[in-house]
Amino acid sequence: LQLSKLKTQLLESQQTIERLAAQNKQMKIATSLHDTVGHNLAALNIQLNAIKSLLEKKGVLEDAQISQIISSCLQQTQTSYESLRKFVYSMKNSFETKEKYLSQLIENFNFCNITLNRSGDIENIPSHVFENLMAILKEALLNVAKHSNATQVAVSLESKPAYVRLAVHDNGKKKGEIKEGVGLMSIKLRAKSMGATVNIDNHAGFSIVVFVPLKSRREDYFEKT
Amino acid sequence: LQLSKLKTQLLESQQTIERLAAQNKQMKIATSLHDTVGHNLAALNIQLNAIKSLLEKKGVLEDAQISQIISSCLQQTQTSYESLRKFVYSMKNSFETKEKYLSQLIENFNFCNITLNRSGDIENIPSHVFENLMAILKEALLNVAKHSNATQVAVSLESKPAYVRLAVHDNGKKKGEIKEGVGLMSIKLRAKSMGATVNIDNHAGFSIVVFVPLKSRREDYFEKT
Amino acid sequence: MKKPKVLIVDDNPAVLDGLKIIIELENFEVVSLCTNAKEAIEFLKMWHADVVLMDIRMPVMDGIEGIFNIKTKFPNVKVIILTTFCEEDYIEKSLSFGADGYILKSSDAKHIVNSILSVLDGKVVMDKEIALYI
Ligand SMILES: Nc1ncnc2c1ncn2[C@@H]1O[C@H](COP(=O)(O)OP(=O)(O)OP(=O)(O)O)[C@@H](O)[C@H]1O
Ligand SMILES: Nc1ncnc2c1ncn2[C@@H]1O[C@H](COP(=O)(O)OP(=O)(O)OP(=O)(O)O)[C@@H](O)[C@H]1O
Ligand SMILES: [K+]
Ligand SMILES: [Mg+2]
Ligand SMILES: [Mg+2]
Ligand SMILES: [Mg+2]
Repeated sequence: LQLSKLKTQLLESQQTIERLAAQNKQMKIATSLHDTVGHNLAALNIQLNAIKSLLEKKGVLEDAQISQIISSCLQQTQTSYESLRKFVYSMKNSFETKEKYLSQLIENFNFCNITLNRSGDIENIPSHVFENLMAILKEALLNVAKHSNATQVAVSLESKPAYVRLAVHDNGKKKGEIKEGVGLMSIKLRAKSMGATVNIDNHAGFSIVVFVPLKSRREDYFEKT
Repeated sequence: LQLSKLKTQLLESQQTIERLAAQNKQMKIATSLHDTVGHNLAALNIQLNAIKSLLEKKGVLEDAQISQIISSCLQQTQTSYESLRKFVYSMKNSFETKEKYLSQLIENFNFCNITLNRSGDIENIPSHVFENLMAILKEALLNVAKHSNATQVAVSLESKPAYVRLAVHDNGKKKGEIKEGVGLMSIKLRAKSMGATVNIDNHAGFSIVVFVPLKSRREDYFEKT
Repeated sequence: MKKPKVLIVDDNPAVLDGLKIIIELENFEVVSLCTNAKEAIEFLKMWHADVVLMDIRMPVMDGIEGIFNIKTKFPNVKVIILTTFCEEDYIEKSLSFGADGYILKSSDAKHIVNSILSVLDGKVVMDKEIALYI
């Protein structure tokens, strides 16, 4: 039974990673479209203006048909450029961001007071790391609601070039032996899968700290370009 | 405890709906980009060809500068058109389809043999209905793995203009009283939220049938256009 | 030889104007410019055209319904469909209606003109790219 629960969790996280990766890919595609087509349209605009000047010099632009068709080309180029700009803008806004995901998770927790401390750019956290940390955070918050009598829980997420650190700390007063269930087990498994360390401590409230060293951020630079 | 599980489920399904809606919006944005910029570029191509023919007739195209600049405009237009075409294709391919989601869910079930029978166009199922049905299907399959000794489970999903019908039927031999837990409760709640009926029967194996009447498909037509 | 009569149907005036110039320079007669298929059918009820160059997506009556009507009412008129990409659904539907040609709007002037000559010659013209879509 525990195994089936774990399997379900892993399946779902796999789907989330794939989704985030797909979004990332879509954003890249949209950006590169903007770069190529936008660039071309700008060049086209300049060249059409050049043709216009050249033909004017030659007196050919007096031909109403030619003059009109060139104006129309310029018009089409401008409209296309404008549409493309609007497209990239609304595309960017429609994407799921890591920030949005995290805020929603925090907002939806209403067992007790919750504070969120972020530092660094959360969007820079590699997708698979982020997805694992969010699953860990969910499990930790579930435990707060289930096992603690806390009135306050503090979540902090630090994104640095060399590491990411997640800490969840509640001010509950129940201290007993920790009998590891599926929750803590899956937290440890996820951490292990990222080469991260986990510290669990119940001396002052209950705290879980996950530290994820990032060997190289090179993939991330690639992700961004 | 049961309540908190239900809350989590509802939160997750809310996120899925939002995600599907966001994808829908993105697809609309991409399509409208194609409609405006794609058609503009096609028109631009024809006009540039017209300019070229006109100037040729007038003998102006013998001017190397003019001839070269027009070729370059044509080139830019073609390249832009090609990029846009590729973009729309990869966009379409990268979207999560309902079909893909369902197949993955079925594929990942490996407690016993599973068959899937679909009829009608699954993509036409309204997003919120689809999302509810998938959550119901997950819960039903979890129960098969948890409670039945089935060797075979048959899933069928019928999408008709007037209704959607999901049936999950296993050939397990355990018959006892059904003590409703969170699983069946959430199935019933979800069905109720869609104005659907649920039939649960354990006389020959275990079967769950959800019938969702669709009052009007008008919203769907709007969704598509 | 009598100038072949061409009817151009497209909802985009820039396309209409551009095609008119290209086609007239090639010694065809452009008999009329229409902005949807319904106008084209009304025109054909009264006047003759040898070839109709027609867009797919247009308001009031689109190109698909247009070919169906033209081919049933005026079987001797050749119809060439001018398309942009992403209209494969439309193209698929229209194949059975007997259009004489499918060419991309991103073609060059020469190709458009050659296609008109080919269909007048009784040939069917289909751009490679379009064949690939479907
Ligand atoms: N925030 C917390 N405050 C107090 N005790 C906690 C807290 N989080 C976990 N614990 C203790 O640690 C134990 C193990 O937690 P774990 O999440 O692994 O299992 P569980 O929550 O009991 O069950 P499961 O997560 O499998 O549904 C809990 O049973 C509880 O005693
Ligand atoms: N496929 C099945 N085969 C045999 N019995 C089933 C099947 N599905 C459900 N049941 C019976 O119906 C009961 C209620 O199911 P329900 O999903 O509501 O709760 P649960 O699975 O026991 O617990 P929960 O879903 O809350 O984790 C089960 O305990 C089981 O006895
Ligand atoms: K078109
Ligand atoms: Mg737990
Ligand atoms: Mg259950
Ligand atoms: Mg059109």
